[in-house]
Amino acid sequence: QDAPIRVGAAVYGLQAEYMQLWTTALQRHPAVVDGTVELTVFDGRYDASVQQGQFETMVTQRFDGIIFVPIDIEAGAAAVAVAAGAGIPVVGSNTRVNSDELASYIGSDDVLGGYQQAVGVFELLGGEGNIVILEGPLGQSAQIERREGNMMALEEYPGINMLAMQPANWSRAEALARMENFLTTYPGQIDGVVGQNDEMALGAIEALKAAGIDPTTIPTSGIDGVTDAMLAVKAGEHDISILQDARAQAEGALDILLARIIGPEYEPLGELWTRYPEMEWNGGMDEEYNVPWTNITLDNVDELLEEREALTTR
Amino acid sequence: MTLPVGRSDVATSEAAMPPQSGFVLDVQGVSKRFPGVQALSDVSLQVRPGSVHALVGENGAGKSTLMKILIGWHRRDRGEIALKGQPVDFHEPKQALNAGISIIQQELSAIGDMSIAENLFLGREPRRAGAFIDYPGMNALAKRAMAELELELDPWRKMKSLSVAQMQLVEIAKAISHEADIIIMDEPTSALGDREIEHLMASIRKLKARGTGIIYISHKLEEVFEIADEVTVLRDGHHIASMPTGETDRDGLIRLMIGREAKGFPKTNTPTTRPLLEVEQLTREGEFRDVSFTLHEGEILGVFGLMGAGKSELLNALFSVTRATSGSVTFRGKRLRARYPSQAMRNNMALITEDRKATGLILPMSVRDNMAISTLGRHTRFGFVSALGVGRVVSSMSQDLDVRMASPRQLVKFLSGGNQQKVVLGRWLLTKPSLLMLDEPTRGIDIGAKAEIYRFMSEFVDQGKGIVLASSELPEVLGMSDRILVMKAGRMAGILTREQASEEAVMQLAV
Amino acid sequence: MKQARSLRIRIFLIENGIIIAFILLVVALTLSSEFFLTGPNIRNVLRQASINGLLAIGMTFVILTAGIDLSVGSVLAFGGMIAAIFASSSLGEQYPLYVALPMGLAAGTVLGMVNGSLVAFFRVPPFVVTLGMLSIARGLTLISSDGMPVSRLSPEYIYVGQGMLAGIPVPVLIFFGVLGLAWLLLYQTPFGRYVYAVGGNEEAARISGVNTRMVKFTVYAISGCLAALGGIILSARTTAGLPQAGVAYELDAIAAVVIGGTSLAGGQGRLFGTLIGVLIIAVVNNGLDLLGVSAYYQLTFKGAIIVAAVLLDSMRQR
Amino acid sequence: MKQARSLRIRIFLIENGIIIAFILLVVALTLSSEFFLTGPNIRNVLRQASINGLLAIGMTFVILTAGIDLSVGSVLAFGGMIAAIFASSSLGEQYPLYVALPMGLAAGTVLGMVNGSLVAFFRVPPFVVTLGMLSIARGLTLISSDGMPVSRLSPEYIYVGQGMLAGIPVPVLIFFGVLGLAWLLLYQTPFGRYVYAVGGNEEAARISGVNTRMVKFTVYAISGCLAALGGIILSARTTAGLPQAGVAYELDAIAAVVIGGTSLAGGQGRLFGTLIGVLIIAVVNNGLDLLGVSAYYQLTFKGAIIVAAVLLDSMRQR
Ligand SMILES: Nc1ncnc2c1ncn2[C@@H]1O[C@H](COP(=O)(O)OP(=O)(O)OP(=O)(O)O)[C@@H](O)[C@H]1O
Ligand SMILES: Nc1ncnc2c1ncn2[C@@H]1O[C@H](COP(=O)(O)OP(=O)(O)OP(=O)(O)O)[C@@H](O)[C@H]1O
Ligand SMILES: [Mg+2]
Ligand SMILES: [Mg+2]
Repeated sequence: QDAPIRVGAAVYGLQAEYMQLWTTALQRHPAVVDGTVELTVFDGRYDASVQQGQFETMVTQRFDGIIFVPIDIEAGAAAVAVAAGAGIPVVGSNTRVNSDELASYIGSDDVLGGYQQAVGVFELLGGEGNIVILEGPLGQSAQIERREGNMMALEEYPGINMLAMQPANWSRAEALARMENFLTTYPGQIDGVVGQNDEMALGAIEALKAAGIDPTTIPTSGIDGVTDAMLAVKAGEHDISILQDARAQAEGALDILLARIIGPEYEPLGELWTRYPEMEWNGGMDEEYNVPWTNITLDNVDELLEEREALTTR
Repeated sequence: MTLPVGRSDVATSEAAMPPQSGFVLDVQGVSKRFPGVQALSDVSLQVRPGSVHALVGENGAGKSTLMKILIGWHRRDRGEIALKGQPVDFHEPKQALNAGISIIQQELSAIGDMSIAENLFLGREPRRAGAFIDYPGMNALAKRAMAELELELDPWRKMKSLSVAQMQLVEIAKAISHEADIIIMDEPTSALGDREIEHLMASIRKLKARGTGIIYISHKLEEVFEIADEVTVLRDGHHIASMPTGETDRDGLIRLMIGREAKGFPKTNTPTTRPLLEVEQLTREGEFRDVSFTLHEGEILGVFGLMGAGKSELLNALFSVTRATSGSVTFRGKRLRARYPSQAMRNNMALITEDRKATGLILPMSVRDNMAISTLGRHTRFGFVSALGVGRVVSSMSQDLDVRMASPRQLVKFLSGGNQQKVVLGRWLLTKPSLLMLDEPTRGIDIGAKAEIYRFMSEFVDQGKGIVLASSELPEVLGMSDRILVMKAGRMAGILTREQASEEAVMQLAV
Repeated sequence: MKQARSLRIRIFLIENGIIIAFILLVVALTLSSEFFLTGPNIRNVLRQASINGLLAIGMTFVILTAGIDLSVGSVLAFGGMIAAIFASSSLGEQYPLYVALPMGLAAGTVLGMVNGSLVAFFRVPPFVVTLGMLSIARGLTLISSDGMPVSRLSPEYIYVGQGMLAGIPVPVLIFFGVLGLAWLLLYQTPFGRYVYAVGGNEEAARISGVNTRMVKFTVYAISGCLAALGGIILSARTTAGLPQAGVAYELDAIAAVVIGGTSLAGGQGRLFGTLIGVLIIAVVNNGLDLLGVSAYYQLTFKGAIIVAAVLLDSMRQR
Repeated sequence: MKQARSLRIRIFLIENGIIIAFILLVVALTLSSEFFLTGPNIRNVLRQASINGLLAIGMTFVILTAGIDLSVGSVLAFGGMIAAIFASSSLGEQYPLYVALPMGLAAGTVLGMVNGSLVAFFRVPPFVVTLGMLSIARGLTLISSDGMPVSRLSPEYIYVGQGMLAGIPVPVLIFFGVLGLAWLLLYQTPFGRYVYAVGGNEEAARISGVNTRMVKFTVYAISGCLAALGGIILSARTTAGLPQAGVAYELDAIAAVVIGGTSLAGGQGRLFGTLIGVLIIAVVNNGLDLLGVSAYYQLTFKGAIIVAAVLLDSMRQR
């Protein structure tokens, strides 16, 4: 029996649901389960320089390959350079890195996601109305790109007026307080809410309820497709949650990485390649793989919830 | 409403169990070592109920250490302690309190942001409904406890608003109000004026009549002879002698304490007529008003007043610790416009403050750093401190002042009270001031060292420099001053020349 | 008599100069936003203040003893998570409120007691102990929830965060109830005096027979318990136990205490000041949103306003 | 003579008991991971320690005066951002290192001086001042960068963070250089004694002729300057000025100082202890990663190890 392939996964932070799902999916990848791959997950604690340090550690330990979910698109490049310099292949997942030394990247386009979520709300409003936007931590790549998408949509819909845009740092509690304040400042004027992630959209929904506003009457959108968001969609309170397929991004990343390590004979084991027929495997040699966004709606929510249940039960 | 006492009923049943030895406290062969110092070696002490046992000795002799062992603050290395015939071994002050030992500590230990009453009854607050403090009751009790010492203060006043003397009195009242079998008084009078001392003596007599045993530590031997029945002498941690006070006298005690004779007030100076410091109509709102005097080169000006007369406040304003609201100060013919102590220092003035712990020492620093802090600038080369230079001057100053310490690197907080005072004095002497202002400079200083300080003061003014000496010890002021400025309630009551000054004349102005 | 009262008010204002800063702030916001001084907004501000308020009350006890509790944010998350686990169906069934609440409070109190023991009995500096606990409690929260929000809480549980009683939000009622109890404890019982005494002069307190270690132990337990209570309210308000709840809350809690004039050196300060500190922070956060100040400038203004408020206070005191 | 030396070593160990905890930690990690005590890993640990090290040196000065500087993380971000702006082509051209570095350092120093003035001359409590600055400096960072990372830095700038000199990473050299200078300043100049004196007893220091306000002002300026230096290194290391750099770094910096035995009450502590504190934190982070401890347990262990290390220290001292 060969020695296992040692893979490190450096993720930006493990304290929120999305990366937790991503990590679980990775740990359940068949190659990990059957012992072909020995996986170590590094928690970047939301800090670019911590991630950089972890790359140095992985290089010291001579890992065979690295999956990288950077906190910052620019700062990630330095970390990739460290690994590339040691001849270790790095595959990006979920968040982009501005580096030409990256072996490949699999993820969903955040600009597109931001655009899609905004358009969803605008359409529900019939292209007319006032909205507020809740942002992620200012300066983080996901916030920058989703904002870019939000803005593209705003330009296309001249009838939509943005009343306020404030950060709530991906947090349900912060979004709740922000939204309460917005509702006071713009009494009866807010027609829709764009939350750059689901947690914040959920906070806004609680604020609507607390103010005595029926959340089913106010279109909201979020990104990620966390479990509570699916439940809210099912309850009709949350209108659009865009599923960022954590499982696909994680499994796909490992498949691509293994193709680089083992060679073109490697057959991908991830379920995504059948789920998204539009994504072509191409021997794992593409520079970029785009996992499509899936809008969670009343139609598919039950099915998706079941899958989620399967992923979260230990 | 009864005065709550901080001990269990079991411990108070002394009638049921009379002490066989006749001693309420019996200490045998106690030793204690600190890193680098043998503070106590084989010390014994017996106290009879209803008597005052004085404990005397030089600074650093081990008096306070012995007391801290009695109350369970320090653990002894060896020796036996029996309280009312029962061997005891406290490791928490609370146990000692419960067993009937209370203490007035040498260093003030007030809790500044709490009221007088709260300080007095800390740890034994009268309660109502079982859980809540009975404030009216507590305040009434506090008034009563203070009345024992003729102290009239609002019980809800914050402790930090009191003067040092008042705090000291509150602490005394607190120790007394515990109704303990043994009350330890570690230099209770060092911050008090004569009148307050009289009240204290009266209280002690009352306590004696009640059968309380008192351990009385003081460097003022007059007090020892006035109040004590027996006296024990410690030197360098050793037990030297114990005897009834009637069997010895002042000189005898001093010989036992320091092993030689002590001198009186060695006054040698003759003031010139060249003015050094001219103060005109100096006023600081709410503290003192219209103070004017001239200090000449070679002169010692005493400042006397009862507690709260404003002596300290005047000195603080002269040194720019606080700012006077009006009036002028001329130093060596130049109008002084200092706004900070550092500027006053640069003008060759020096101030030794009254409360060495609060405003004198930097407790977490070493003896060396404490002494050198004001003169570091003089020992630098290319901006770096010359450790050698500093070490040399500090060593020689410590020798001059006979500071007892393990080494100059010892933290100053571990020195005995009197030695700490010498460190502050040393710091200012190193600045080579031409005007030295002293606020209660011999507080807590032993007889030998006191004489040294007096001798030093005389030598200092002999060189044409000047001293302002604020003190509430009348003999000291009378003995050392060329003239005496008497203050009363923040105003000048008059200036007496050495010839005019007598105890009666001064007190007449002060009261 | 009348003079005495006006003097008393003056002394009160000098001792609590920060209240003037608070009043100025309220006046300025009232003039610049028509919404600020309205019933619903006041309700919002108080509701938003209540969680930080609970933390700050506990923190006041701790800081008065010259300690500090950096772990409140994480302990809040842990207490809220444990309660949420019991109030959700994670354990198979939704336990009733009288089980979920005590479990959450107990979880926080136990962590507080661990802090307290290390500080009081093992004499580890409070900063280190509670910084360690900040990390430990967060880890425990993540472990107990597997890093996922715990939702689907029972309606009675959610009522604790979202309900109203007589027109007043339940969290606000809880906050003021706890404030009242804390006031009694701090100012009317011997224990309260010991808290001040330990912070003011620990040696003197010990020599006076105060069980200083027990006092220190207890204040951390109180802080842990109140943090958990805050966590319960937060999870009920957001309808889920959130693994990353309460991150950096310790800073706001300590800030409220210090803005309120309590000294980090211990022994000095007032619960009333803490209340004002809590309100100032809440009002600034709310007001900047009401005025529609843009995100980058909000951060800058928020810092500047808080410093200015305390500056005003310290200028007055001279 | 020989006895004297062994006594000295014993006193040294008692005074710096934490070093024993550090050694135990290193031994344990060496035994459990073959990679730990290797050249490259030691280099990594030191490189990772250098930024927190710079913050902790400045923090040591501040804490010795009984102050605190919560703003270091944000000031780090601001200083790093300003330097990055000059070193990138944001302003039209890439300025050389001798412009970019001083600009960044000046930016941090100025913010430190603002802290210092408010603390020293206006007597606002340090906690409030620097908490305000934490918010203000973050706002300024976002404003100056428009909330976007600033990348494409000049190669010479990047060298400051990534370069090696004689086999030693440049950040490590900078850290030890600054440590040496700080040691000189603290132990060999009058200013250093004044820092201790101000923290030990400010009023006594003032009466002894120390310009206490200038001392306080200066320590915050030093802290701001070193935070900016840390920010420059961080931006060079990550090849971008990041708006979110340095969040919560103040906790690690203060932790290093306190773990090293410096008292938050001021006047007591040692730079050497801070070095050990910095190394302990870095080694724990690195070691848990090397051992592949999973994230949630890392948090728990990290907290526990740090408390245990200091506990060991305080047990020894009794
Ligand atoms: N905690 C301590 N650590 C180390 N040394 C100590 C400590 N406490 C006291 N000492 C030393 O023990 C000796 C005795 O000190 P102590 O305070 O008992 O003297 P004292 O007789 O009360 O003097 P004074 O009259 O000046 O108050 C001194 O040398 C002192 O430096
Ligand atoms: N911190 C303080 N706050 C308010 N009042 C004070 C304070 N300190 C002293 N006082 C008051 O100022 C007056 C003078 O104080 P103090 O007793 O120090 O004078 P003094 O003449 O130096 O007396 P002594 O030096 O003998 O104690 C008194 O009325 C005292 O109560
Ligand atoms: Mg003594
Ligand atoms: Mg006086």
